[in-house]
Amino acid sequence: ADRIKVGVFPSSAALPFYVAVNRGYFKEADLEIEEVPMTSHPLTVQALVSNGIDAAVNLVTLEGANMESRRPNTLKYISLNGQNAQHVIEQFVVKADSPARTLKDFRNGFKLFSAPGPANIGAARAVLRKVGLAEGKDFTIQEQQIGVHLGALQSGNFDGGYTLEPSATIMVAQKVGKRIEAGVISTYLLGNKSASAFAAGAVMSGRFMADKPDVARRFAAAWARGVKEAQADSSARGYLVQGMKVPPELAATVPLPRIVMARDMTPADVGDFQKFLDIGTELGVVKARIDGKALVRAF
Amino acid sequence: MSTHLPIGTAAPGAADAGASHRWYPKGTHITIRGLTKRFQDATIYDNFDLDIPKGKIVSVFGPNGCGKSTLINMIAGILPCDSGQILFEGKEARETRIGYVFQNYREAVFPWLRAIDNIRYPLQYLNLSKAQQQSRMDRLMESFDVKLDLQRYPYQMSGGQQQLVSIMRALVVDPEVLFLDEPFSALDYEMVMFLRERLQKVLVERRTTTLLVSHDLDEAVLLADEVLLLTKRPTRVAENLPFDVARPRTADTTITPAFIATKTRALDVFQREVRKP
Amino acid sequence: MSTHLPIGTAAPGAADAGASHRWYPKGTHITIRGLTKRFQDATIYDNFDLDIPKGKIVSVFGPNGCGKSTLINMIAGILPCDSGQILFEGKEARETRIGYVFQNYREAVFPWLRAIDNIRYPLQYLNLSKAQQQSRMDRLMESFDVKLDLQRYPYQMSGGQQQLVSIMRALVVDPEVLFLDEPFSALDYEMVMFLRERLQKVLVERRTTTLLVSHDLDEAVLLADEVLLLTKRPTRVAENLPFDVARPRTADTTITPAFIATKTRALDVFQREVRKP
Amino acid sequence: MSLAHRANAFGARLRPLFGIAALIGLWAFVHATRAVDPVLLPSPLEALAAFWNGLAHGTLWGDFFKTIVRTVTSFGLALVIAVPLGIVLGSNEKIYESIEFAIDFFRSTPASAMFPLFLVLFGVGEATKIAVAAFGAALAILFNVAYGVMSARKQRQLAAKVMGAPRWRVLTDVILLESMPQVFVGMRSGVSIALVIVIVAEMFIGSTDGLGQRIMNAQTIFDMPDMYASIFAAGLLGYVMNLVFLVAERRFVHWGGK
Amino acid sequence: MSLAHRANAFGARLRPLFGIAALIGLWAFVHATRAVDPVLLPSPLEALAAFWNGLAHGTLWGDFFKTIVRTVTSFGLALVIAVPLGIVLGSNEKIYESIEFAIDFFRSTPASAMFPLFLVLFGVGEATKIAVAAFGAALAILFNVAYGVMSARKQRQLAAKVMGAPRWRVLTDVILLESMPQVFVGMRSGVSIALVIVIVAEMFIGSTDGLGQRIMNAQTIFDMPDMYASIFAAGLLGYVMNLVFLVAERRFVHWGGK
Ligand SMILES: Nc1ncnc2c1ncn2[C@@H]1O[C@H](COP(=O)(O)OP(=O)(O)OP(=O)(O)O)[C@@H](O)[C@H]1O
Ligand SMILES: Nc1ncnc2c1ncn2[C@@H]1O[C@H](COP(=O)(O)OP(=O)(O)OP(=O)(O)O)[C@@H](O)[C@H]1O
Ligand SMILES: [Mg+2]
Ligand SMILES: [Mg+2]
Repeated sequence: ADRIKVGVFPSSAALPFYVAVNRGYFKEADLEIEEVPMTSHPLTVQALVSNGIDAAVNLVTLEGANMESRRPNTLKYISLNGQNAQHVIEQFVVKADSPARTLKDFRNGFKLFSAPGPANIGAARAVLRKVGLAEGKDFTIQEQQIGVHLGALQSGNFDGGYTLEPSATIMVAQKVGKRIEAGVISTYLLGNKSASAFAAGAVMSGRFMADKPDVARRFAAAWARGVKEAQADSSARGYLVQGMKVPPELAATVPLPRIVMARDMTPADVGDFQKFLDIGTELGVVKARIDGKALVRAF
Repeated sequence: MSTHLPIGTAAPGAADAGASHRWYPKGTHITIRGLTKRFQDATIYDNFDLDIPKGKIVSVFGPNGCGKSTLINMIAGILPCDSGQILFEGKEARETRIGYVFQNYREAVFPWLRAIDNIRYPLQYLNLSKAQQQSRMDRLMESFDVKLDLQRYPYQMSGGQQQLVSIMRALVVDPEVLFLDEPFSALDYEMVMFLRERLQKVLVERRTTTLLVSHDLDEAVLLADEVLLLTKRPTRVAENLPFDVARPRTADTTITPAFIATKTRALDVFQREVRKP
Repeated sequence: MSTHLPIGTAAPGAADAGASHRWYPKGTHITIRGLTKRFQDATIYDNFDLDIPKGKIVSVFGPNGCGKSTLINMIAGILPCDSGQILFEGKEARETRIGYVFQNYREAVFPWLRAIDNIRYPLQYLNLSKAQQQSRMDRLMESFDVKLDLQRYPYQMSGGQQQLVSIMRALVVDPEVLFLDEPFSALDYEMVMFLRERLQKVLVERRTTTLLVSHDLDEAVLLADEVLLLTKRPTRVAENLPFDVARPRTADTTITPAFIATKTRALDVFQREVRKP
Repeated sequence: MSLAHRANAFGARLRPLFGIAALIGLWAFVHATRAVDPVLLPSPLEALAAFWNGLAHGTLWGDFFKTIVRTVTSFGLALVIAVPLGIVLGSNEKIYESIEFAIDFFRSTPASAMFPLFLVLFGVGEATKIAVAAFGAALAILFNVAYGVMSARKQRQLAAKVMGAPRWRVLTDVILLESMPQVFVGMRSGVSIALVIVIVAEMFIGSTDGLGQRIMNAQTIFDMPDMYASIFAAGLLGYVMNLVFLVAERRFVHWGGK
Repeated sequence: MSLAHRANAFGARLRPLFGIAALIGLWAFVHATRAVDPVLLPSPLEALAAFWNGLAHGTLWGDFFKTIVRTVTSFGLALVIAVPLGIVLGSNEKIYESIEFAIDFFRSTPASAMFPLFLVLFGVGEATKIAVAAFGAALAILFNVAYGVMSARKQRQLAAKVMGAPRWRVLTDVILLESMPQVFVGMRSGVSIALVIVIVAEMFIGSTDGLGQRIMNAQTIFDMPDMYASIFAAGLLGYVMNLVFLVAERRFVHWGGK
């Protein structure tokens, strides 16, 4: 069997991977998978560059784009994870007992935290600006590690924040917080509630695809099967429990993104993706404007 | 004083009639009773008694390792004893003004202070005004007339110079009790002669109770009012020789019959004790 | 040997005719030429010359702080000199088997080794077999016949006992050159007597070049083939008194006219030098 | 007397327990007063229960063991490299001065900032975690050993030199022993640092096991009892490893302070 | 002679530069051989340029300054608390033994694992960063000072006692000075640890400035020259702070090793 090292960042978007592993899709494709756990996206990028891994099941697109612009042909996305109001990932939350009902209620020095990284805080700021709020006057925002978001709400240090799944689900389940609005990137930045914000996706390293095109193709095919199952079969969610240590009672409710294989992208998707990348460039997260079509590879 | 009378200790026969409630002879400054000290396996003192007279110079002469330094440390209150009592006219060591020239003089001076500050150091615990402190220092400097550069740090001095600093530090407080543990061992001939003369004068004048350890028998006898001869371990008092020739005693004293007699006697006792198996 | 002849140094007059190429007298073991040593501001030695004869005992007598320990340290090669040369029959200090009893004996023994291992320590650098090493140790133990418990660690010993260990450590290697810096300062009367006798015997027998620093003039003269009198700083040789009375010398020697003459002379010179302003 | 002595010795043995008791007492107090929301700070009992369950029925022991292995490995590596190097550097002030910059530089740089560099050098596997922890521990040991050697008193070294000891024997026989107390400080600092870095590496460099990863996971899913149980395990491990050196030092450096 | 002496002294002054030079040389070599992908490891020149630009035209100086202020504050706090406490604890072995557990426990627990607790206690503002760094530094200082006090030689303490010094004066006049070298080790460890924790806190506790946040951001957007420039700034800061203590020690502990 051909060995392939796959970076996995524990998030719900890794579900297709767990499905493919547990249901033997990779084995059927004669692939021997070595799972390399990743704790951050920069780490994933770094591992791709230095050949520590051949592929990664989820990588933030802005990071990938940024690396492509600095070092072309480092990686290509084989599938993209779209998020919006239905496929919830990013969202604003507030304390459970907060009077705030909509984003517009974030007034009078509303204290917000944000998921870490320039992309997240940049997006949060841009959304709030679109809503018509002024930073400093209406709200303040500060990065916090996802791990402390619940504590930040609970201890009263913050009124609300911009967080990601599965943190929000756990907050709601623990009755510490409540959702205000999800899918804000699509709604406010892409300008269409049902547009997909392709914030992450599965990648393969450029060198891997060049050196072992056949292995890469088989991996992509097995991955596509996993993607399909993950979205069609709700029993597949059970794999999240062991894979990313989500509490079993929450596994069923953790939202999944809309995962689209590169070959299945519609023209609207292509446009949304480009728009999303351009926002990244605007935020200064991506070094130079990059063509979305060049960043994906269809198998 | 009698408040410290320990119950169950027999009054020694030497106690004079006029003060039969005393369990130590009159004129005693330091009383040691039932002192016991062990180091791991070795017993140094076992039920040791001693009276050190007030205002006298007692020379201690004994073989290496018999426990002279140990004894002084226990009297000075810096080494605990296993049992027994040590009293200063009914006081505690802490309440007494003590001067101590350590045998290990190099390790007892403070290397972070200049020699002059080392000497001045103990003065601050005497409740003296700045002016009084200074006058003590001046008096000391005058009486020693040292040609030594006291602005140096101890580690910049020779062994003998450090020892001299140590002696001056012990004397500056005008101690009630002075312990001299081989205080001249590193000093040159001239300095030893000078100090013998000076110390006699000062100590007798001020009636300082002094315990002098010396391995130089001439010196031990010359300076002493009493020569205390110790045995090997477990240590006892082999003999306590009084030597009350008039002072000042000089090199000439060493050829007087009284001196020679005492010295010979001391040597006899010492050698007998040391050569015991 | 003459390879070490320094250019520009005048041959001293004392060099005998048969070896006019020598710049030191015949029978010299250690030659010191133009030695200069400063500590910060203070000049200790300035262009100091000295010849130490081979196989003899030289006593060094001088005031505190004149630089006796400093001199020995420079000869032993553990203190750099500012300029000048020190040669061991044309060799280096490193190539010579040296025994050294430090004035600061407490800090020179190894507290992590038992006394016996401290004494044995230098043997390993002598290229001896294990059996030879043991026989050296046995011979030493025998000739010292110590009643001391050598299984103790130094910090469990009295000052005198530590000094004795230090002396034994210096002697065990059967040194070519022996430095004794106030080696008996903490030893008891009996031990001093014993060591004076023993050392004379051993050193003369083995023709060990010895430098003895002592502030006890009796001792310095008694043991010496030559008494070296030093001045105050900057240090010069005030006088070099030979003393060649037959050995063994005992307490009886100290009442011979030769001894008294030498001692008196030494004292005169010493006091004259010390009292110079 | 002997009885009192024994009771005393027993008390001395138990003394560290007072410290633990005080700490847990404080924790229980804070919890009881609800000064901190119980969701964020569980009671000591909950944490202890999580600890116990984790050990008895769960995977805590496996993670614990992994962390121990990594810590010991990296500390051993650090020791082997840093002690000899520290002695050599310390005894050669010129060389030390010229590399002091590097030592102080890296000592003052967080291990997590070094991760990218080590990832580049050692890849994303086990090697990086061990290497970066060994590096951090080695710096601490090196720093302490070199310092101890530099500030060791000179008299005994000179004595050894006079006795004919070659330079390297002076190093091993005298300088090393003279600076032993400082070497032990270095080892105790080193073992704590190795543990800290291993845990941080387990947190931030991909890992599927180890206490660090456990802390991180527990934090992500807000399982506070398990998080504190893991932290407690880490601290306990650190204490025990320190204790080993403490006891070793008491035994070995019998001459200390005398 | 005086000239040679001066040249020598000059060489000694420059010696630390050799260390920097060697480090940068190695870096340049690795970069030149492309052993590491240049996108991950920029050339020293690029990093230097980023450093320089950041200082001259950019925001590096602001972040640098923020980190300095935080480090100095937390270190100062740690010093004020830990030195007296260390002396007291060190001179009282019984108390020390009972809190040793806590000291070793927390020394062996990563600061980042402590963040949640400190966030709960001190909120998300500046206070947490300073508190957690001060805590870490205080532990290191405490550990070293107490150790120094405990293993200080006894002779001089006894001498002071005989001279009538009360217990607390023995502490300040003798024990403290006797253990000065170890106190300096503690301070140097402490200042490095304070810096490390401040940077880690800036990385992981919400922060809008400081070198840590800068490193983190640069890493996220793969601006490696800026990342290394920031790391370099942190290391340099650490070195300089260590240097201050090094020089202070040379001046102050003039009797060391003698
Ligand atoms: N810490 C210790 N542990 C074990 N034994 C000790 C310790 N300190 C001293 N001793 C022993 O106690 C005895 C007495 O020691 P002390 O220093 O009082 O002798 P001393 O009479 O002053 O001898 P010296 O004339 O050599 O100075 C010695 O035999 C020594 O071995
Ligand atoms: N490290 C130093 N710094 C400055 N001066 C020093 C240093 N070491 C020694 N000295 C000075 O050098 C001189 C000689 O010292 P040395 O120890 O050789 O004297 P000594 O002749 O052995 O005296 P003693 O009989 O007291 O042992 C002394 O005056 C001393 O002050
Ligand atoms: Mg003694
Ligand atoms: Mg001397």
